[in-house]
Amino acid sequence: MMDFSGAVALALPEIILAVGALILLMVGAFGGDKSTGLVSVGSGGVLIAGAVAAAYGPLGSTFNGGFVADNAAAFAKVFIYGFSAVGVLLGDRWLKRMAASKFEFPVLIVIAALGMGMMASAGDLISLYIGVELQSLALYVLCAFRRDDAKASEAGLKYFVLGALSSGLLLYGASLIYGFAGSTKFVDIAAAVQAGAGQGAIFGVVFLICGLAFKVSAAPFHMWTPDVYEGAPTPVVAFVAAAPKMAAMVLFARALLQGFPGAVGQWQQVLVVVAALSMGWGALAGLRQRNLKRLLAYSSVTNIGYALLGIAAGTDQGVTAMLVFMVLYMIDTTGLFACLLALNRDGKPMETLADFAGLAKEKPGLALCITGLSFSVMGIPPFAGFWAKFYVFKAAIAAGLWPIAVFGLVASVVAAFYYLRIIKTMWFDPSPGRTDASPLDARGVAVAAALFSCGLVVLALNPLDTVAKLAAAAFHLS
Amino acid sequence: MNLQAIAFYVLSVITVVSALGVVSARNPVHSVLYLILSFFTAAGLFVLLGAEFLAMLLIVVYVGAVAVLFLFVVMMLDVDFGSLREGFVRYLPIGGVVAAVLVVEMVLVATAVGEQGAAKGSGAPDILLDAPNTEQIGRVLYTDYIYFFQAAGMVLLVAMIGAIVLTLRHRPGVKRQSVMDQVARTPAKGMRIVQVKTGEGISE
Amino acid sequence: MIGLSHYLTVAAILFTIGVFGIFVNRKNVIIIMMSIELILLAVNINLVAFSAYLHDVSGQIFAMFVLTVAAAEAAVGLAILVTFFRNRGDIAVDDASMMKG
Amino acid sequence: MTGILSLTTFAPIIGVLAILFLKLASKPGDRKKVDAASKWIALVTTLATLAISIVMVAKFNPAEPGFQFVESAPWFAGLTYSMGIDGISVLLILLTTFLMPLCIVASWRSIEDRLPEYLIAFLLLETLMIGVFCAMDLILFYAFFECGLIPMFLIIGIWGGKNRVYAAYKFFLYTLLGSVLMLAAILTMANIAGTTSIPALMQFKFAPQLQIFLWLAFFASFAVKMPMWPVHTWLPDAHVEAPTAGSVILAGVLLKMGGYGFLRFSLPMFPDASHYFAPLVFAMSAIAVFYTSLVAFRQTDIKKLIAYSSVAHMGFVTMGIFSGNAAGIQGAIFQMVSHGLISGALFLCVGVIYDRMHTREIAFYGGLVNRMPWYAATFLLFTMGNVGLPGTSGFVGEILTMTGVYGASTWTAFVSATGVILSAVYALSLYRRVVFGTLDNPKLATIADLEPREVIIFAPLIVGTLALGVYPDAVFHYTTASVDHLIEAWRAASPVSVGG
Amino acid sequence: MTALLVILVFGPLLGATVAGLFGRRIGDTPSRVITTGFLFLSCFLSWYTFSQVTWGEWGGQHIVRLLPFINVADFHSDWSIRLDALSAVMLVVVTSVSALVHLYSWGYMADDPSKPRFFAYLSLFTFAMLMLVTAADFMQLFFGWEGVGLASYLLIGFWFHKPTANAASIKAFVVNRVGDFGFALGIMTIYWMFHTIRFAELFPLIAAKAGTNWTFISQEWSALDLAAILLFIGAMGKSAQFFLHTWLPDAMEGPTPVSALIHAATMVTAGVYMVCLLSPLFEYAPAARTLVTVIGATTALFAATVGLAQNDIKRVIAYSTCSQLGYMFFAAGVGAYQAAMFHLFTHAFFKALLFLGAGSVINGMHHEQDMRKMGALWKLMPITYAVMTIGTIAITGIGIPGLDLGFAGFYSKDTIIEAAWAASGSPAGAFAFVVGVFAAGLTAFYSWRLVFMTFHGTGKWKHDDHAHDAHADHDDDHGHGHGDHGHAHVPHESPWVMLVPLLLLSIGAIGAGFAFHEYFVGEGQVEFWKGAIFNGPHNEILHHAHLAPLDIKLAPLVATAIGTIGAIWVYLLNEGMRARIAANGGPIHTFIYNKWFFDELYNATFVRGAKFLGDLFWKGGDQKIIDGLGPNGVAAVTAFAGKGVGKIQTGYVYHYAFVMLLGVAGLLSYALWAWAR
Repeated sequence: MMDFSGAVALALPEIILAVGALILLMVGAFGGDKSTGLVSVGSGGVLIAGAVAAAYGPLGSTFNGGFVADNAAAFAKVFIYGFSAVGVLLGDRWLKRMAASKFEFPVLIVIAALGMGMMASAGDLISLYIGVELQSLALYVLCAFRRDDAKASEAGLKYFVLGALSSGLLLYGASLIYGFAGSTKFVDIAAAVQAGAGQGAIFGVVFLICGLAFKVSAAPFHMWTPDVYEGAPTPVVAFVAAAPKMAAMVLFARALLQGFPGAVGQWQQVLVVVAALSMGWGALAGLRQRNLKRLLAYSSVTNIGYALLGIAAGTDQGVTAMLVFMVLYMIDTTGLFACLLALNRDGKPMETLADFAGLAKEKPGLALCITGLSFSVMGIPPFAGFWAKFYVFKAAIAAGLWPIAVFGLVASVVAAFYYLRIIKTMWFDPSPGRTDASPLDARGVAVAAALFSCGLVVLALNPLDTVAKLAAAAFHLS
Repeated sequence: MNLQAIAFYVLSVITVVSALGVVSARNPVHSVLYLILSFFTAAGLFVLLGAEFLAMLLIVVYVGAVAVLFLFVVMMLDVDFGSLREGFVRYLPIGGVVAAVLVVEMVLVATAVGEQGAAKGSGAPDILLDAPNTEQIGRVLYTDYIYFFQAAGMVLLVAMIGAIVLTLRHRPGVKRQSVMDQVARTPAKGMRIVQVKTGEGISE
Repeated sequence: MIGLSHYLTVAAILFTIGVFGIFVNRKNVIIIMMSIELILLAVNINLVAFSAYLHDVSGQIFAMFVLTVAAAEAAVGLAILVTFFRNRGDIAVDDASMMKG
Repeated sequence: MTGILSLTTFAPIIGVLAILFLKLASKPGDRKKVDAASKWIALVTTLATLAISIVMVAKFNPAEPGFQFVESAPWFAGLTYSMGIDGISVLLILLTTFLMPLCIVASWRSIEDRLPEYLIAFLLLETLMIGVFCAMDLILFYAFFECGLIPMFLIIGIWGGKNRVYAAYKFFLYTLLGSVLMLAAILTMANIAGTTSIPALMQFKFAPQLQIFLWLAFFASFAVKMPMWPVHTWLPDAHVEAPTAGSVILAGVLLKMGGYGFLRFSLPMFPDASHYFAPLVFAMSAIAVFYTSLVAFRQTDIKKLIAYSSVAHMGFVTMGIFSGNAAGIQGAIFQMVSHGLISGALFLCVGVIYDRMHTREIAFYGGLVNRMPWYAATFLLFTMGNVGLPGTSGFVGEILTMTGVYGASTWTAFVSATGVILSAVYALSLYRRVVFGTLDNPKLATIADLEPREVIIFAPLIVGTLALGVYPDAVFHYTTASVDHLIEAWRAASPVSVGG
Repeated sequence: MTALLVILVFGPLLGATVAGLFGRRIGDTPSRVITTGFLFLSCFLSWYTFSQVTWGEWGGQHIVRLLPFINVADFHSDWSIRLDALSAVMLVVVTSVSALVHLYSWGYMADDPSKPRFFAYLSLFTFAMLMLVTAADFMQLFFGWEGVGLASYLLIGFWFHKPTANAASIKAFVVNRVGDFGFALGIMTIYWMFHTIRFAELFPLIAAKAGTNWTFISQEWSALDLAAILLFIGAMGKSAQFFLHTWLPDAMEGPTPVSALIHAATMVTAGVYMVCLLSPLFEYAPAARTLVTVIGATTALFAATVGLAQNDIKRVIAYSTCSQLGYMFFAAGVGAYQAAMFHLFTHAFFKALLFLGAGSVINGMHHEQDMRKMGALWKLMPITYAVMTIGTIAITGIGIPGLDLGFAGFYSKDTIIEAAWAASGSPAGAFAFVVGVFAAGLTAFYSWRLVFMTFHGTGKWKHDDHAHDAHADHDDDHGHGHGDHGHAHVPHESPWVMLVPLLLLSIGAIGAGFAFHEYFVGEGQVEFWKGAIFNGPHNEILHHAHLAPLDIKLAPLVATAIGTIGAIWVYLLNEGMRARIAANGGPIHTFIYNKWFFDELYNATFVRGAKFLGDLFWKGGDQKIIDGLGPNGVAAVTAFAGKGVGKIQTGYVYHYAFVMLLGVAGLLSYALWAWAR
């Protein structure tokens, strides 16, 4: 039997989140919506406590191998919880402004974060599945959270239906893997694959990749992304676009690299196709978008393609690259959504490109943030996005994937066009009317993200590199 | 062909046919009923495999809860079912082709896994290996799998919260009895004694 | 003799029917959800069959969790469907295309 | 003197911060005051940068072929923040810092909209341009190189002409496409050599087969930047739409980055491939000279004409570089510096009349000499420089690059020598149509000659053009050691067959 | 000596700078005084230098290095002053004519508002020419070469209001640039052949390369011939030789003093000078020399024929110049460089005289240049008439062969023709000899024709409203209206400031040949040239020329006499005949009147060709092909693809599911396929 206290120590972040969520739920249930503020603050606190616990917690594996607390998990969790806290902040303020405060919102984020933490720590197909589902269900609800909004409920419905389908694919793959390897634990699966009993289990991997590709919104499983990004409330999207992607990518890496380290050659081929499709599709489809949220959705598709290259490399360097990429990408995308959140005209959110015309004159600060973040996502040095790409493409090329790297770089040029169009609209076009005052929270997040992406990143890369390397080392790759 | 095989074929044919019924029935209520049938026969398959606890669970959870929930929603949402069936036939061919490709591949894969996987060579399911199925599950569920168990609890919690958040409505303007308030009411809160000066009245 | 492959084949067919049900169905979201349940059922058959042939109970445990989660999923899904219905007065899939492109 | 490179590079940032602070601290009503103060801040900053760079040049030891003033600090992921200059880069830095104050003064009146932002963009651009020439780490170089697109994109897009959006997009995406391929090559090199340090990579021998790919990838970037035929079409559009100072910087410095890249990377790092591809470069360069000169001849827009002539002149640079001999390479460097002065000055000349009349149509003008004799004289001088008249710096670069390429390919020299004729054709016909003749257009009746501010802009350029034309050794003094070093390495690599 | 030479060469530059930059501030007269003063100083120093080099202590060759110019690897050049007999002769020619032209311009340009500019240009030109003749290496030579081109461009286009002047100036520059195209390639060839471009280092190396081959534009060439031919193309451009001559007549759009200085006496002779300077090269380049001979002779003939039919007084002289330059070239071509230089020397005097005389006529005629509107001017402009006649006698080369007594042209031209006779062993030499004699007759004809039409016959200016159109042109330009003159329509003699230079030049035209022929081409030539001109070991052409029999020596004189008599017959005795010839035309007249249709030919081919190609490259190449297939095409394709991809995003959830499942099926199939491999 396992050592109970040891297990608790290892799973402390999850326990903090789970218990915290329950307590906050109670507070909310008894305090009603009036207590939303308190619940939000509590949620933030819980998340930050979870992040701290993850950062400083012991390393090991427990719950019969179902839970792995290694550096990669810790790395992922720190950022997942951190960005979830940002999500709580943005969402809470936003709901308050909408006069629709609901205490369930922060609680759902905490639970979603719990699911993501489970994903990051999954050492077993079952914990993988439950983690994914815990996260997904919370996100479905969050997307449809504004239940009076037709778009939001449509987004929630689409997200749900396709998400359920992807769960089905994932599960089917998991079942095949289980059937082949005779175990649901990654360690055992790896051993079975290492034993070299043919390629059968890897069919399951294809399904698994499909299922996970949905979660990270990689093409062609990204179809939900633009609609959900457009329909769901902006703060929710800000959250959905960042932390869950990180969790899913780490899970992706863990499932493939810990579960199938001996079959890199096989799944790499599939993953490369998915990555290429994502990069190309995201870049092309973004071209004609006029809605910024949709545009960012396609942008995320492209970027996930890049991140997948890091995993596809199948090397230590690749995982490091993927982790750094995801962190930097999360910052960029959160910043961009915070900018969107900060911008309203006549009480309506500014979402279409035309809304942004002449923004540089009216809100130079925010326009500057959007500009900087756009250039960052575009991958122009010295901004964060460039370093992100630098990492993944370097890793991909080192792994011999240079054709796909070149393809990705060319795709990034195509994608650059639509970011440029945002910038162009803001700076070159005349303004149609006055914008509303921008809320402090969103502006703060936007400015912070922009400052980081466009300046501080140069300093931050040093520690980030070190930490990401440590994290990647957890996968024990060459 | 032994009895087990007959049972298998009968059950699986019914499962598949009723599954087809689910997706092709004109009336969603029928679909739900087909679904229930499908679950029942699948439960039979579980029994054949010696997983009687799961078979029971399938019936209890799915038939008893999920399917009924579906039925409930189908009935609750006042949908014009007639129009909902349009277009089904139009998309049948292309859907059929893709489905055919998929099924061929999956069967191939499944067969391959069945023949090459970890289970290869092991005989028929050894029913009642050393303990009843239920007991086997019970032994590990709260020990080895406690983590998943708890996590599943969280999943259900999310479902609960989600359902409430999304569907529970406090209609404004509807007066509700608040027992707590009534009980908590005290004379001190209930009334106020004011000194009224003559000729001035109460102006509030 | 009924072997593992037989069960897997049934599961594969069920899975495909579920998949087929999703994209061939143009009108009704509920049917789509039911198709998903079919997919999960197929997975469960797979898991249980493997579990049985592997003489390993974890497959059944997995299936059990799948059942649990599927139930939760159904609850959430139907809740979303209800809000959707309230907003739109219909659940035809064709209507759910405010956002596209 | 360690640190002077970072100081030169980042000095303009101080100005950026000052203007930003000023803008943030000011009230909305103070726009005029802020604008005026910003201008002075920008001017002082650029002049200070110029002063620093002059100190740097003064301390530079021309006899030393390697990198000087080297700074190095470890960064992350094996990268270093590493700077250093040699004889090839030192003059380009000086050119940059020299042109920048002129650009600020040139924009003194012509820019009214969002002036502080404009100045910030220019100061940032200065930092990035200097950084490109200073960087001794491949990634650092790339960062500066690529980031330079941003301010230029904004300058063209915000303060540009009618069709500015198209031009800005074209400029940005075209150059970006070239650059990403270079990035792929850089990453490959980093992986194979295990370092991104430029001096280390110069010593590293890449396999010839690999060199081919790497060379092509770098070429994609630099050829677009130069720009070489047939990837030159972004340049006329960008020039036409950019504000005057933007054109000056674009022609004066940004185009030079391509040539600098060839000298810094293609030649020393991939000598075998450079040998292998030299005929390709020669062909493209020679076509550029002939083709774009003829195209320039037919232009109706002054700026477009000058832009096309820039392409032709850059053709001389590329052919000189790949000639692989001292005359060619020295000539190419000289041509870069000289073209920086002359084409910059020509764009300023266009700016003078554009500021007054707001059109660049050649047909609109005519007979300007009647009212603007000093302007006519100035314009004539730079036209002659553009034509490559001996005594102006334009001549030295042209004759040396042609001489150099003669040693490698007489055909190229032959075809490019037609540029001698054609440049006279288009430049003089432009000058004639704009300056000579009678002043027929009534709108021109009151056009004023150069004002003192404009004289201040042109004076240093005139002095520079003539001084370098008469005493070009001033440039060779700095470049010789480094170029000789480069040529040794080039000679060491024989034109091995890389096919098969 | 250094200081003296520096003042000599750079004095005019100083003058030009002062007049050019500060002319408006300091006023017209100071500008004129400064520039003219510097020129006379230079002139004085030149004669002094010449005397020192020829008879004095200096002797031999001096190279004064002033400043390094271009120094890259073994490509060395300096700013320097090379002084030898050749350059000393040129210094004298250039500064003398230039000084006189400066002085002359005081009068000729008296009414022009842009005097400082004019004088600045003139001095600038002189400076460039001096740089050219004192160059010690090809780079400085090229500097001077293009510098004079620039000055020529500026001066031809001096009256920038006139579209014709602007066109002519561009034409001059561009055609010269065509020559420079070859010249530059020639310099490069020299550099790569010998790894030096300094004359002093180059010349000793040449002999060793004789007979070797050189690959140029994928062809094998005789090395030295190739270099010489390329360099000669430059000379053709500068000296307006056949094929590249078209700019010279048009250059007459410039003020007449400019024509005298640049387009007669100095700049156009730079090509001849260059060939003579490079005699060490040409001596080893027989094919090149043949080309020089043929081109020279052809030009001599061609220009003379065209000169027969022109009516513009300056154009006649321009074609005459062209023709005389042809003489110089074929002289050089047959190896008589000394003769070429001698003719260059004498020609400078009498051609400048003719031009300035023509300028005087034009000035007197209120800027009328059409000879058909002149006539009978001899009485009104006696001094001009006298000097023009002297110039005409000089150019026609009248003299007494037996006594060796005659005007300047007699000595130089006859030497050339004799040299051609001496070389007539080769077809080119024979051709040159025949052309030389024949063209001498033509020269006499058109030269006298000019004098007769201008000064004799009836005065057409009396009756018609002469030159009104021309006046209308000029009035606004430089204020030289007839209103300024009291005697409105009556031609008048020019002021003394113009006549003095004419008289000085006529001294040269009369005596230069007599005084110097011994030194240039006679017995004293070896001592005189001091090796500045190289004659190959087998080149004894001058010696043979001196041995020419009397009938050969008489031949040009006879031709001249025939030409003269013809001119008298047509223009003095039968005045109406000219008009009849012109009216009846006939193909020959039309052909020569239209200058052999060269302008039309070039216009149709090169000018239109360039425009066509320019448009083709721009609109077809750049816009359609490069932009169309490149950025715009890619953008369109990308946008199209984006649209296509966007169409998949229908918004229908079953489509999304379908795509996902296609993805699954596709990936599965791909995986099966990929792994099966």
